[in-house]
Amino acid sequence: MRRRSRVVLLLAGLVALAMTAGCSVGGPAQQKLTVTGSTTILPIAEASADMYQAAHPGTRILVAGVGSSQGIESVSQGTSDIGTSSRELAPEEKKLGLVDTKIALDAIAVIVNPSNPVRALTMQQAAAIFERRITNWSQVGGHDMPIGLVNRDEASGTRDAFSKIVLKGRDFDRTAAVLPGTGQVRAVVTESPGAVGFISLGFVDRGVKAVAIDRIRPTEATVADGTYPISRVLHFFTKGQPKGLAKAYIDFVLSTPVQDAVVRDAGFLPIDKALK
Amino acid sequence: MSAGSPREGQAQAPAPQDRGPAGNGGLSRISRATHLKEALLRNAFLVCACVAVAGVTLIFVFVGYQGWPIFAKLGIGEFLGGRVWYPTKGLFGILTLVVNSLLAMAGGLVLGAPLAVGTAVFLSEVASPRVREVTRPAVELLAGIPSVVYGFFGLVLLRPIIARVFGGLGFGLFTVWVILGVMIVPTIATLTEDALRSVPEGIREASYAMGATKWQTIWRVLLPAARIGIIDAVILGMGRAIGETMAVVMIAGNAPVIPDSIFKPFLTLTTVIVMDMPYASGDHRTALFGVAIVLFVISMIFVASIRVISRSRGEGD
Amino acid sequence: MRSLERVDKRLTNGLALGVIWLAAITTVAALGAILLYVVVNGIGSLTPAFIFTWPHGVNMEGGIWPTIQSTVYVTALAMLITTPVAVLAAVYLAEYAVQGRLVRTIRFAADSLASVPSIVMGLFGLAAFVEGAGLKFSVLAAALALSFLLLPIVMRTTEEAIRSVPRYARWGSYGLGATKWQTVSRIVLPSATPRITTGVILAAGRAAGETAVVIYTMGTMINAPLFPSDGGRTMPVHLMLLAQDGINLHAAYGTALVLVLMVLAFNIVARWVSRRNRSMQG
Amino acid sequence: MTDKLASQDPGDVLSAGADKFTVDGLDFFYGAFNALSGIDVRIKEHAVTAFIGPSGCGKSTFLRCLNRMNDLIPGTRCEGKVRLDGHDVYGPGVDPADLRRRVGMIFQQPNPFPMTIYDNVAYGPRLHGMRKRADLDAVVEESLKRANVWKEVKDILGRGGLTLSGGQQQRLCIARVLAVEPEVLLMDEPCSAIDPTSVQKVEDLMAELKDRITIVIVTHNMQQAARVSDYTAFFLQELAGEAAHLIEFDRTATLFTTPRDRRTEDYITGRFG
Repeated sequence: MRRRSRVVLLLAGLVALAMTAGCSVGGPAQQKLTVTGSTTILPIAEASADMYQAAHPGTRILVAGVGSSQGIESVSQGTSDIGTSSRELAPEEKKLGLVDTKIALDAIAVIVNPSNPVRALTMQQAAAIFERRITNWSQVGGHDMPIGLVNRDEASGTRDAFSKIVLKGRDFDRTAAVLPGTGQVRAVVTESPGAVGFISLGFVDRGVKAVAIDRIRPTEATVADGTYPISRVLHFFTKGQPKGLAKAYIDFVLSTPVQDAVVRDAGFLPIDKALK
Repeated sequence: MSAGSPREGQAQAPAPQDRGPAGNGGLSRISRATHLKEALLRNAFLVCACVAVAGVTLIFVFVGYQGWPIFAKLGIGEFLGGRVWYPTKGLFGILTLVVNSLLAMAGGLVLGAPLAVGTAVFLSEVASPRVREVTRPAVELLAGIPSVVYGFFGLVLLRPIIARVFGGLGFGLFTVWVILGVMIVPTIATLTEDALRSVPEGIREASYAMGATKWQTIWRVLLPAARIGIIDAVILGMGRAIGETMAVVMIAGNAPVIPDSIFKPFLTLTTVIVMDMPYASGDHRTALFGVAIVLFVISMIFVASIRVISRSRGEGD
Repeated sequence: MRSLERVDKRLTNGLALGVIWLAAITTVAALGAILLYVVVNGIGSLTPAFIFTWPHGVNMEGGIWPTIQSTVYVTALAMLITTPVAVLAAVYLAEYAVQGRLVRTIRFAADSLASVPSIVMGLFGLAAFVEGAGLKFSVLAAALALSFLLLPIVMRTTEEAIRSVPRYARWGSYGLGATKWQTVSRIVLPSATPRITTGVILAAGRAAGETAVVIYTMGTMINAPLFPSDGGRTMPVHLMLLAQDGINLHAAYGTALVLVLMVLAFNIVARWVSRRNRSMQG
Repeated sequence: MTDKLASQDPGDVLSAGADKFTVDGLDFFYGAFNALSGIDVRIKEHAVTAFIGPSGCGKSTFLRCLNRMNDLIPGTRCEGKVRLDGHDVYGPGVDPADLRRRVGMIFQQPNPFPMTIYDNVAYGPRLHGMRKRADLDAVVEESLKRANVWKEVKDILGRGGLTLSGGQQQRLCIARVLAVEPEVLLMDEPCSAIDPTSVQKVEDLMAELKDRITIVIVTHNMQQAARVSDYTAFFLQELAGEAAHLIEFDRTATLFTTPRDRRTEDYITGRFG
């Protein structure tokens, strides 16, 4: 019957469109590298992967941001070649025989709304705020306004580092908002006068104000010389010494053009300046 | 060949069976081929129809298999009744999440149901054909908008407004109620409109004939007559609201506690899955599948209750 | 007393109708607000480059082509899997089924499938297809999971389309000695096809906008799938990740607009098919 | 009303003719409700038999028993003997499709298929395997002529069947049935929804078809029954909720001039119904 054939035609057309479009772009891959891990490092890994693939056609680097723990687990199990992590290895993870390559430095800034007069906090005050032992800005020299806590999701390396450095492993307040991304934290703090959160220094923009910790304001200089207390190292883990495509890719990430462009662009500090 | 002349001289039309005008002997038995073909087709269609049953069973089997250990480990009472959800500490009580999901759904209904029924009444009773020609596609389009777009809209426009107007971060039950309320309108409105349209025209005329105003007709005659259909629609809306994930996760704030105000962050059965799934493992992952089982059972309860209500009306299929 | 009572009655009538008008206006306004917001903010990023190039750079600047291809691919594959089964199932329910326990079970199962939260369907896809059947993150796994979500939708619209074929059209065919399948295939399905097509297209719109089911079955890796075994990130998932990240809102608005335009297109084509059918039927 | 009958020669002795349908002790049930009970009737071959009676007396239901169309209505049951040319129509293994091909049916509401006029008429032959264009053309033309509608549609065969007038549509449906060369033509109040000129044309074509096809027509219009039929059966449902019965069956002339049963007389003289 004429009409029924038209329906089949329509559906077949849809698939054909998808198939042909596919051929024009993705070519067959010779060498494949999988890089999984921290959502914080995801931007760096993806951007450098794109640059590397552009420079070395025929290689395919698949990057996934599933969280530091997942990254460490999958590289130790071999389901991915490089595991990226924005936190140090947990004691039991040290036994997995992973080789650490440090690729960048991340300083975590405590941010408040620009209208909030508070400019500095001690480490203890910051901890007390995020554990909800302090609930009103007036208790730290601000207006009489309830504190709106903004936390990151449990998979976030930034949250993990903040918890270790500032809270010394104690629990975050459980009534805090849990947001899945840096940008959301920044947006919420920008729009809510009483909000407080923490993001990588690189992402601080005019919409928020970074607070000094123990009287040290977070700047490239204070992070580079190690005086700013809340900072962490970003790691690429490999099973044994990196070799082949993995080594080539890691060296590429450590190269100056990538460090200056990609790492800085992602809001982090190039590794070569600080630890040389 | 003049019209109607007898056909004696006519060549026999070549039909498969021999059919002279006098009719052949006995009634032909069903030929084995057609009987077999019809039976084969009938069973093939039956198999396709049973794919739906297979689907539900498969969901129970696979989701159940993955989620069952948490029930075994904690026991249904502890899992459903436990107040604290703290995976990193091995605490998997989902009572908080259940309560939050119900609160979110209830608020969504309080906002959405009247809006939906009002829109449905408007479409079937009040709107002029020209206006209806515009409004109905709008409702259908509202149904077409992906829930992730609702969530995104809520996150970047609604949340900041609520934060500024009501203080706080903008996350919370109120924000979710607004978005859920709008999302379930199409579901409830289309079904309610069908229910209203299935009310026989005569009933309206009878009511008007007795001098009733349009509103009296709607309130005293039409809505009661379509009562069962509307209840079904609302229950389906509830199912949609409690099952919503993408729109809720962006604006709920995801704090694993029962919020002490409607402007404080909270976590629900659906949002805990989408937040934790990427990194959950071991018992935590099993618990998330356990939550999925609970959600599946809740949605089945809603469907069953619709069936019971419609059967109580004695309405045959 | 009599006139007061009449005024009061007319007053409440006017008031009530006003509230009803308000409800309808609010609903349409909500749609307007969402569409307006998405268009106003998204139109800026709607450049050919945005559509046809790949995302690159730290915060996924650049285009969203692979996500468009992933979306079209998984939607088409899901429809190819669902439609035949759903149509034939509907033929069974509308034409062959005899009222009884079996039919009631099938209807209950179909209704249950229709009300399964998409997040549960996503986990089911993960457990059954990605891990169970070992398909890993792939368009096929996503299409299979989506097809269970779409089955009841297409089944319902098809059954309604079949039931809307007037009974006397069927009896005309039976009266000529047609078998059941001859009647269904030559009379019922052809005249129900326009409405079935409308149902299929609307279901495709639902599939294209699905996030929870696809994220656990196709993964989130940016990839232009070629074979059903390839993974990929669809537009809704891309929008979710962009929104979660919150950095590149420019791309998020663009993706939201393209997604809404795609769903709008599905709706318009569906409406055009059903209107064309109504004029042809006459 | 009576002078109309006089013109028909009462003494015309129709050839005894064989019995096309013999119906003995037929009972029909909608679920538990016994709609028809104890129907015994002989439908003569190559003659027009009319079923008359007040609306709702089961005459259409009985008509549908003859070609088992009631099988399509779930929950119905038919008992007793219905024989076509001596063969039990409800016998085991009887192919209802073949039965319905040989016992065609015209419905009250004209129901052409949503196809062209040509395809409507060609539908039947195509069902039963006719493929060649030439054969189809011949059958289509032949059937449309026998249905007394050829002149009005011969130049617009490509147009949709539904675009015709009600009367033309009904004759198109008749042509469609004739295309499968039925031996019996059941007509369920064929003229109640069509214009007078078409009614005349349908009655004319019935007169012509009669010599080769057995016709059974259900009508609540007694003048029509008297005009077109050779035999008439009078059905009646005396009490609501009770089964309907066949009150009287005889030659049309006899039944309308000297009805045996009082209830028949009351009905045909218009005292009720």
